[in-house]
Amino acid sequence: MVKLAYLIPFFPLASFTTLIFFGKRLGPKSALVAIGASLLSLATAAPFVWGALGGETYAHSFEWLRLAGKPLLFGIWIDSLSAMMLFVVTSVGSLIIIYSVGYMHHDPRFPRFFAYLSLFMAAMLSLVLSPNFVMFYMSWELVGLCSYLLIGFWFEKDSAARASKKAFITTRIGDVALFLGILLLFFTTGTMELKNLKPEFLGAFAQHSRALTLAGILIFGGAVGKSAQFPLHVWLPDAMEGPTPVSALIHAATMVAAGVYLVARSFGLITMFPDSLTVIATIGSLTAFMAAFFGLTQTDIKRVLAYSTISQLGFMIAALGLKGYAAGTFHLMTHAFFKALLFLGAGSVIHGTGTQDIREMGGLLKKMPHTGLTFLIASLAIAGVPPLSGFWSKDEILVAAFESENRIFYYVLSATAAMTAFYMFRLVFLTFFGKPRKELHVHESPAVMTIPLWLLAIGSAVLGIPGSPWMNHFFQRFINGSIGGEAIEHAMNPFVMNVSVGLGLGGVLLAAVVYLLFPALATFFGKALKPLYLASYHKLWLDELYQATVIRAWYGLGGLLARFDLDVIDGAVNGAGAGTLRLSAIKNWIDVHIVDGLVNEVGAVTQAFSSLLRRIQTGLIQNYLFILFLGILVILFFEQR
Amino acid sequence: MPIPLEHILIFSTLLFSIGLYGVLVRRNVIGILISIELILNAVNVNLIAFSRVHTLNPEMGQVFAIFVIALAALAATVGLAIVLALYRVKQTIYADEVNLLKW
Amino acid sequence: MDSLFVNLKKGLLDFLSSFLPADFVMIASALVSIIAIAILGPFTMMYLTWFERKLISRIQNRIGPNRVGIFGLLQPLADGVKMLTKEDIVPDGADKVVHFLAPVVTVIPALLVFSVVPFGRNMAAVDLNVGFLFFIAVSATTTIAIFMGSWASRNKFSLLGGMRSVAQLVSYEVPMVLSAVPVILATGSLSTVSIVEAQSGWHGLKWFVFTPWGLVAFVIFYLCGVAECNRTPFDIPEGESEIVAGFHTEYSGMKFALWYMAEFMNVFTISGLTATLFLGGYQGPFLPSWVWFFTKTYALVFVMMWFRGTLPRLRVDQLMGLAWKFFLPFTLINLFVAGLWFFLPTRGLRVGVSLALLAVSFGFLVWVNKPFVPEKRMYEFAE
Amino acid sequence: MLILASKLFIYAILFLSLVAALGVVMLPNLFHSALSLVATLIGIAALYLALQAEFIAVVQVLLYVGAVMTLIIFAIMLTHRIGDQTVPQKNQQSLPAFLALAAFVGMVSTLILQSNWPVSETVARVDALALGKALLGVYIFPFEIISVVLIAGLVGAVVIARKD
Repeated sequence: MVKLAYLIPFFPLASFTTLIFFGKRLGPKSALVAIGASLLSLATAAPFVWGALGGETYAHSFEWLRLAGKPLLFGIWIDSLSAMMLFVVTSVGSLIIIYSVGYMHHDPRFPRFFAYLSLFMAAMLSLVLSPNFVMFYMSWELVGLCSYLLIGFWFEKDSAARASKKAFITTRIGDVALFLGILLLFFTTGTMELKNLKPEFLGAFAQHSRALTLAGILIFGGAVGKSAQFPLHVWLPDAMEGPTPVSALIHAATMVAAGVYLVARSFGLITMFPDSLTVIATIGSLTAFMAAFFGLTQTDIKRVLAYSTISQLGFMIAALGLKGYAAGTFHLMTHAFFKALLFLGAGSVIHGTGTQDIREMGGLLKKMPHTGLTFLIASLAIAGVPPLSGFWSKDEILVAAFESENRIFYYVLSATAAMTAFYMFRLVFLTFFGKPRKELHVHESPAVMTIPLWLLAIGSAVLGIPGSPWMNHFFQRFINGSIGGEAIEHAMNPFVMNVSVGLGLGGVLLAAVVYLLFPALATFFGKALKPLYLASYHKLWLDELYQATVIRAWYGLGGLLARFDLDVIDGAVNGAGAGTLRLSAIKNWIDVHIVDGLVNEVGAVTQAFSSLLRRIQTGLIQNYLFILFLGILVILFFEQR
Repeated sequence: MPIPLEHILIFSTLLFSIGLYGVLVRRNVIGILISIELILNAVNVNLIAFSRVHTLNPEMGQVFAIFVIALAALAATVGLAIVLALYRVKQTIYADEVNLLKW
Repeated sequence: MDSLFVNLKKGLLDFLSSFLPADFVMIASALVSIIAIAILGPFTMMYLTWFERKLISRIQNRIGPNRVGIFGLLQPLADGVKMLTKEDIVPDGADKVVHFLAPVVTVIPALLVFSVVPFGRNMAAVDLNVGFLFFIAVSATTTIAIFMGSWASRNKFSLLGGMRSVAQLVSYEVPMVLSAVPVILATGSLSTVSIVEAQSGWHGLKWFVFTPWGLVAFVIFYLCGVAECNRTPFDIPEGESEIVAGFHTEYSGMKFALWYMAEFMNVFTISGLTATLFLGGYQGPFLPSWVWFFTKTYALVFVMMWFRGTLPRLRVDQLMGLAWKFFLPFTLINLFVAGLWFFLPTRGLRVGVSLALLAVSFGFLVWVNKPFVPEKRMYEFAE
Repeated sequence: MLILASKLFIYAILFLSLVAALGVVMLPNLFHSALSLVATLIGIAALYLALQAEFIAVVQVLLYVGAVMTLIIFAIMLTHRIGDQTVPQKNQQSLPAFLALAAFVGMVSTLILQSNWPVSETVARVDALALGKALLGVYIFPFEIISVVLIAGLVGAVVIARKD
């Protein structure tokens, strides 16, 4: 039974190999292969998820290699956390793949797209299933590769090619940190097993607390890269150059959540040595706040969503940093659904209108009722309006922040929640309400796209219920079965709940006032708060800052080296050359009159000899070989005595 | 082992020398390839015979003999492809008629 | 009854050991097996020719040999006499030595492979622990003999036949070995006796052919075996209507008989090996083991002859395509399926997954190998 | 008695293999020398059998005789002039090569006979199972490299031999 779990990532992998070799031949049918594979994965994963709901844990592993006496294992490990991820990845993934059939309909590299999506599914599933850091890191790099391939899927576009490179290189920085963290962990404790990241195991290594704290922070560095946390968040907005289903699947629902998953997995390590907790909570809330701030003014529909994603990921990270294990993972699940839905809705809008600029849209709700309604549901969910899923999970996080030692996290996150509601409804009102601002040939997307939208909408609406008091916090008890360290227990907090509802609705109302009732207010605010507006619009000039510091520094270093080459070395060479020229002019006379006579004589003698010696150079390979052999013979002869 | 190791080693030396003689003397390129097979076989005989040297584990020799056999098959394939290409360029398969490297 | 032959040999050796030293008894023991095989081989060949002629006649609505002995049973003897007294012709330009050696060399592997075939319980002449590989390796040397014969004859048709035959043998060897690998996977041994013993469950009926991968491997292995013996429908190396008689065009008399003998012994041993690998060898209920073995083997031989009476000859490209584009990938998939079979935990799952995978890949391969047939034939110069 | 006979038998095999190997390099007709190589290879396979390495012996026959020799003979048959007795089959350095090799054999043989070999009297029997475990266990890395090299060689052979 346990071994059956190996099939879960196998199906997409098989689909990938089939499509990469026979994709051209299959043509449009290749989508069926990918859909079938992901549905099979879903079906195979279902019993495991069901078993995990019942409190079971599945584990199996086998030895892959043995290097220097240490076995490197492959295997599977399914506890409640990975079961949740399995559920999210297979269900959201399947829906998005189905959706892509409609979205990528006219693309000439249609089969290739599904091949990559399948490869991504395989990598992501094996990441979720991996029982140790070896397999985890391999899958981690593989999802990064898929992200790179898919962002640059339309590599003819210069911006897409550059975005893919940017994403790859930026996440690489985090990956290096992760790799170093894994190695540090391994050399300190000698384990790669994820299940060993528990106080019971790590307690024996208390004397290495500094190394382990550093390992925790380095591992978190991997999450910073992959989950687009400050200061490595800059790749995610640019990653929107990829096709929208990719943004939904990889850059909203699953891959970027892998960083959160990683932090949740190493929760035991982090809480054991709590210095890292502060770092994590700070970076998480900072990212959440900052990205929400950026989201306020963006005009590209996908970029708003991208910043929203970064912000929500910051929420999860902050929750984990505040020991809110259940809160962070719960938000991870609900966010996967509503954010995927938002992206797919945005994709549908882009598909229907042909533009991404929200200033050109407006009043789309009538022409695209399915898209508009589902988008609205998702926006309500993310804004934290009860009883949709986002409310319950965000509320959990706020409670965790409220109960932590430092109240500042609570204030920052609450402000972020309000901003989230505001910018989401800014997006909704600008896109779907009001009057059309430009003549666009709008049409509703086909059923193959709207049906996944509705399924995801149902998911975003109801998936909060298991974590709510109505079901007696079932989800929290379930997920805490996989916990590695000690997390805080939090009760319901009516104060926090009321404040969060108030903030959410307030944000919505404010957006309605500004963008629906008095559109003039928007420009007024833009002028009145010009520095803030510019700061948000230009994303705090962080990209420029990186350009000016890190990238410039590298360029500068390169320039310096080039300058050194040109000036010092070349100068020396040139000076030497000039000097030589002058000298040689003098020597020339000596040469021609005195030396040449001598040389010519020597040359004649050499020619005479070499015309004899060149006969050795026969060009016949067997002669060479024979002489080689004679040499060996001579060596042998002298060695023997 | 029924016969002493030394005899087998001398046998393989002889085999090697005969193969080398073929490589040095044969004019036909395919003949040279055939002789190379003899040399490789001499190596294999040694590998198998050394299996009984005390300090080594017994699989080692056989495993490497398998590797050598695989590489010999490869060498034959690539060698014949080169012969084919050579024939196409120079219209000959005699090694001493090919002296493109000559001074 | 089961160990009739074993006991016969044992009795003989007991008798010998009463007055011979132990060393000689060992040699005698080997000699007994060798002599038994040396008699069985040619005898099999003689009566397989008779069997084939009778069978083909029945298929073609004739009677077949019926003049010499009852049912023509003495016909092979008469043929033998005829072969022996025939003039031995060696072509003028032929390489005389090689021309003579080729038929002799071809019989040696054909006889050698008999040594690892388990004819019954304790009736394998040698239980080599690499028996199966030995069989494959030794029968692979047949190519050299065919080369020798075809080259030495100095005849275009011979050379063509030889080339075709070698291309075919080399191609079909690959899927043949690969299709047998699942069996070895299941047994964990290369010894033919262990392979048979591994199928001893269910009162001797737990044959590998009763599993999905076993069935596929059996069909492929058997068809490759048919091709390895150069028999119809894979008999392009000796296609009468195309290249006279292929590599043995220039042979007559006893040398021709040797070629013929090698071919029929190969038919017998390949069928025997197929039975050993997939049909449980000598395993079976009620009857003595050797009866079971010969029954299965002759049933397979019968199918081969049935092929000959029924199927037309393949074209060269079809032949190669079948081996490389169909059998080879399918055996690889089958190997994978067999691996899954031992990996999956429950019986229902095993059967379901294996059947599904095999069916899907079979359909896929058929689809990929679909011959190109233009929907409408266009004649450029026809008005 | 039997041991003596088996020893004699092995020496006979060695001797015949050497004679056949000489045939490989001496016979003027390339086809004959290829056949002679087949004889040598089978002799060596018999030697492996005597050294208790059945698996290698069988692989030797399967791969060398079955595959490599088939390939080589195939190539020989595609070349003309092989039966032509007027074309010399040896180049001029045959005598010096012979002398040098004789010296080589003399030196190496004395080295072999003078050395002390730490050998055991019994040969460990390595069956196919142990060999497979070793191949996919301790030696997995060389094994993978060989696979890569084989593929590279395959592609290379196709590229070189293709008419372009």
